[in-house]
Amino acid sequence: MIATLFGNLAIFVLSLLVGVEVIGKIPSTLHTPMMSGANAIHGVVLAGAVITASLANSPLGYALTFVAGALAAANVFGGYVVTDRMLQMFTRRAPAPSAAPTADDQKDPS
Amino acid sequence: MIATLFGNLAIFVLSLLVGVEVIGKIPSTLHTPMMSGANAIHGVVLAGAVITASLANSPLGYALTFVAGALAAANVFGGYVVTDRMLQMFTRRAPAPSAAPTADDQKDPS
Amino acid sequence: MTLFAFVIGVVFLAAATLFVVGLHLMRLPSTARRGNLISAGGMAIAVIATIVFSLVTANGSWIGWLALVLGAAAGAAFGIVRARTVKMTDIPQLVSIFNAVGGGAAAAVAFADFVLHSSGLRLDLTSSIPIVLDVVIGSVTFSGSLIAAGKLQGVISGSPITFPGARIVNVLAIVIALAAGVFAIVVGNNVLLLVVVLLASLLFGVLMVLPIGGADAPVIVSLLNAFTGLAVAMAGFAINNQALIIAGALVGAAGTILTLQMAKAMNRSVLAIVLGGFGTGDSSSSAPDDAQDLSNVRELTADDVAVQLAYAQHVMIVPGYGLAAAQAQHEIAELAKLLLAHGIDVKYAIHPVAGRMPGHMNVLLAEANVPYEQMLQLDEANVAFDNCDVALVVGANDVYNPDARKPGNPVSGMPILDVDHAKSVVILKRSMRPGYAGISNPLFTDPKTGMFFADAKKGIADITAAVKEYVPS
Amino acid sequence: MTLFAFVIGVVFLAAATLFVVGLHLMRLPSTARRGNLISAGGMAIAVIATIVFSLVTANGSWIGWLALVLGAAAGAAFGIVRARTVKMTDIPQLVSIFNAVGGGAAAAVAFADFVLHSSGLRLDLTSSIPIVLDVVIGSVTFSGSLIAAGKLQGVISGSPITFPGARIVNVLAIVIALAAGVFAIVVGNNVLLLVVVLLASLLFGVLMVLPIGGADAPVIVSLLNAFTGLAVAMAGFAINNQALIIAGALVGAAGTILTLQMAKAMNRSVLAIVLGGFGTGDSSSSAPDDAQDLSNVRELTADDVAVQLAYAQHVMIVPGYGLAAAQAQHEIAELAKLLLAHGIDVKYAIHPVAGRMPGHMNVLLAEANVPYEQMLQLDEANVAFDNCDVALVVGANDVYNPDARKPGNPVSGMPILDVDHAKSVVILKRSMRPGYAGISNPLFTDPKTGMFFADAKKGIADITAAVKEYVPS
Ligand SMILES: NC(=O)c1ccc[n+]([C@@H]2O[C@H](COP(=O)([O-])OP(=O)(O)OC[C@H]3O[C@@H](n4cnc5c(N)ncnc54)[C@H](OP(=O)(O)O)[C@@H]3O)[C@@H](O)[C@H]2O)c1
Ligand SMILES: NC(=O)c1ccc[n+]([C@@H]2O[C@H](COP(=O)([O-])OP(=O)(O)OC[C@H]3O[C@@H](n4cnc5c(N)ncnc54)[C@H](OP(=O)(O)O)[C@@H]3O)[C@@H](O)[C@H]2O)c1
Repeated sequence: MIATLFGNLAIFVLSLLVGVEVIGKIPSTLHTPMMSGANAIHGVVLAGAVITASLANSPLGYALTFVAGALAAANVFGGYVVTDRMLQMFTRRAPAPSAAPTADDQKDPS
Repeated sequence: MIATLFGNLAIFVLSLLVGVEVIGKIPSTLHTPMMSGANAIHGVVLAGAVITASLANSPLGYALTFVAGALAAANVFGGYVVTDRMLQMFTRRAPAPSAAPTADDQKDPS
Repeated sequence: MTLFAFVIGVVFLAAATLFVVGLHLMRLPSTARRGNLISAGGMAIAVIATIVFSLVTANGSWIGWLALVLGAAAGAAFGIVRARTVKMTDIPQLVSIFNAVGGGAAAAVAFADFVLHSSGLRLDLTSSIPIVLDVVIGSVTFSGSLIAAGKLQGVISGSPITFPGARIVNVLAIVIALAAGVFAIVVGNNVLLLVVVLLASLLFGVLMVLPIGGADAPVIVSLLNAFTGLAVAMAGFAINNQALIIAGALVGAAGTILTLQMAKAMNRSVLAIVLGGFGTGDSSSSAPDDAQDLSNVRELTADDVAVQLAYAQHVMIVPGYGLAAAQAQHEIAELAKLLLAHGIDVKYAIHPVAGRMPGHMNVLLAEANVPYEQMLQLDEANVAFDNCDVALVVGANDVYNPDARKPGNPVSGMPILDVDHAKSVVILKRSMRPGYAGISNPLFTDPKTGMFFADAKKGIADITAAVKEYVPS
Repeated sequence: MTLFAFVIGVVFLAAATLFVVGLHLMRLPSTARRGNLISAGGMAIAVIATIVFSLVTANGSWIGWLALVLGAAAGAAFGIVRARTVKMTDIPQLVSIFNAVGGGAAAAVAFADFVLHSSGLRLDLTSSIPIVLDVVIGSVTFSGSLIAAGKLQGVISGSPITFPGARIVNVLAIVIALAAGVFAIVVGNNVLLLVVVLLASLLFGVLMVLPIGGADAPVIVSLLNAFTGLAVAMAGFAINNQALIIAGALVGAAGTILTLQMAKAMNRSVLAIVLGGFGTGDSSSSAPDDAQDLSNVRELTADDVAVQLAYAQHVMIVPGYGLAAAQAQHEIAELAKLLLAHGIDVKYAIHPVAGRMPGHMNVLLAEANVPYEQMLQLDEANVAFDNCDVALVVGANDVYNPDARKPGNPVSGMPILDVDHAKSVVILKRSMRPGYAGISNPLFTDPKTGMFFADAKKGIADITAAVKEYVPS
């Protein structure tokens, strides 16, 4: 019991340290997608909902499983999709159907 | 046994991740002291020598304890002292006993 | 621990590594998208490993699995549809909603674990403490994020909402939540106590966010994001799942750092925001249309602006909160394209806190297909203003207020765009009303400035139409 | 796990946090020293916690403790004295020696743990595998680092040492080490097998580093530094001590990243270095004093140089490997001070790989009390050269070779100092011999260049003496 707790605690503390260090100096340009991307990661609580499902044995348990599953799935799927949508806009190079003269856009690729 | 191994493995992997992330883009100015500073940290093997000492029960064990203690202590004490000596040079502001006209040094503090 | 559990644990470590690599890559625009995909890969691995583990080790009933599949399908559908269809101007509130559901899910997982053990012996402290912490944090973040989303959406008033005794109710709610929590831990198997914790925490979340001004909501959303991470980590402790602990702690710490960086870019203190301090009023409501002196102002028509633009060489567009509010990003991009097509050099000067949240203006313009290279950040833009013929400011006020260079006013010390270095300035907004900081901008009455009073969307469309007259294509 | 062990574990986590904070702070010159002290604090905590734990849980004999105290006292005395007295030019080899002893200690700890269990049952795989890995890595890093230190010190020839069949012996050594290691793991309690592992690994370490050129030694030292971290982490697995695992892994990973950054700053590939590839020859030995054409060269005396300096406004000093080799950092600092005292602006242009290892030149000049602000890094320096009257190059060759801008030679593409942008150039070295890259520098024969042939230490002293004539104080 206590050995497991220590292992989990060590994992927790070290993950906190990783979290602090992995965020470098982010340009404010990326603050919004970065926040959304971090948001998606805590959707991992979906794995928690899986455990809940495998243990549930009462109506209340089933109800909570449903709720946890729905909320967590919304977090994880919505989070990754919307982040990707935002970031894709940052990288794409005017592929839009607009009738704009792209030649002019290209002339300043600095 | 295996729970302990998992805990240790998780600690190992996460510490590797912290190690990778904690090194930002170091200016080459600091490469030498940084290397020396990292060097000092692995002197923590001194704690290993302590364990060795507490368990040793044979002449060979005592000899290894002595060797481990000597080598580890040289690493940890020497490493921190020499790193500090280097870094102190980077921060000090010409406090040396030299007869140099410090007024001229100060005039360009950009 | 079985060998099987060990293997699953190693898979979790692999997933964790992917999360870290993903976050690392998200630091740069060029690698950010790949980073997000790698992070999603880690997520898939973690969830699948947990499913395999649960199928092998627990013999749960099929009803549980059915409930999960139905719930997950519904949630996934909702999430994907909203993510795909959301307007880019509404991103902040959607992120807040996804954050709310994450916190809610974490609370539900912990609650279910508690219920499971409620009939038997009292729970071990190593389970009950994280469960209670998870329910508290998860519930606060659930209700708080929903309120923040409502404020950002405009469903709930953006101005601080307070009522007499609000502070007392607030303190009471958190005290009740904590007291019931301690009891729940001591007793160890009383579900009713946990329900009290849940309700009091939900109430606290609502009361915590209500008094915060709409403009500060982005920082609160980011902070609650970090909280959700911690709630998920607590859920991981409760059910002994390392994937949850690692990912939760990662987001908790990374989110905290991001919140601090964001607050710094906005020149705000996180503590002051949470305590509902200075300047929480939203611009539009706080300064009514009082008798503004228009005598010193040079008013322009769409036609006047079009002439200036058509004969300029270097144009700089300065988008502000008003552009986002009017959702005029497509109109401005079209105007820029028109000018570019006629050989006029057009760039955007983007202040870090222009828009509804930090970095949001870049997302909006990116949506309107503005190439990343045309968006100049503060420092680059300020170099370019010296060489700029016309600066076209749209719905902005504070981010270029020259008074920021003087001490003693609400924007003092805030880095600003040097719009006043441009040869001539056109400011498009609806009135002389001040912006978020509530102070007027001396540039409005500067001789080289012309004011064009209009709604951003309508005004830009008019300018575009007029420009077309001068530069027939 | 007892509650006591749990508490000790938590203390280890605190120590780990201090290590991380320390390393983090070491990224910037202004906070680096504090970072090192914080890291030392973490070290003290980790070691003291381990002592307390051992005293409480293990009833070891007093002989063991005595051996430890004697050993530690001797080691600490050696380390402190060497650290305090080492000349700054000799830092690289001292770091290498401290690295060697760290690796040796890790191997000794693992070895002792193996011996302890040798009389009884065979060791569990979770202990025997890390023990063998530790002995292999620790021994390689021990002998390898000592050889590297010898090369840096000049005790062992800096040029690559090879002999017929060296590669075969090398492969043989590592095969024997690994084979004996696998046997040792399988058998689980045979000390003799571990001795074979130890000896073969020591031999491999020697043979691995011998063929590496002296100039590449810094990268190898950094790489072996990372290896030692891994060896220490393995020792942690063997004796189940989390402080060792965390700190070891931290240094292993951080050291690897640092090695890659260092190699990149030197324009080298780590793999090429380890495999003993191109350009391992040390400058001084590889290019004998062959018939150099001196006809195009304008030779200067100390007096000529002094006149130029005394009547200049902006002087830039470009120190290179030769300055470090001659240990002339104090002389150059004195000359600079003399000039500064007479109102002449003097700066140092420091190339990332000037000196004996990256960043070493900065340490050397810092030792000679040169203020940090006077040391310009590559980019700053290149701006300043445009405005520079006299560039005084001391013992450098490659770091400003204009041929680097052309393709097809060993320095192609290396970023260089734009010494050729200065109004006039003085180069102080002993001869026309090329430097590390083995190619001549066209600037030697440029009309605006004057060569002053002398040993750096002596030559600078002569210049200083001559300058004093012109600017009497
Ligand atoms: N971005 C963030 O993350 C963030 C968060 C919190 C606080 N803030 C603060 O918000 C401010 C942002 O500065 P800013 O210059 O972008 O905005 P601002 O100073 O708040 O000014 C926005 C202006 O837009 C105009 N506007 C509103 N709706 C419009 C419409 N439909 N059409 C045309 N104009 C419209 C308003 O003037 P009219 O009413 O006259 O039209 C208003 O003065 C800063 O003080 C910043 O510190 C930013
Ligand atoms: N710093 C590092 O980490 C590192 C590591 C590996 C390789 N490298 C390589 O080393 C080179 C460094 O460039 P560099 O320009 O600093 O040095 P360099 O090109 O190697 O030239 C050094 C010069 O110093 C002169 N010298 C030697 N001893 C001297 C003394 N006592 N007095 C006066 N002059 C003396 C030598 O010329 P004389 O014999 O004519 O006096 C030699 O040409 C680069 O190619 C770099 O890639 C650097």
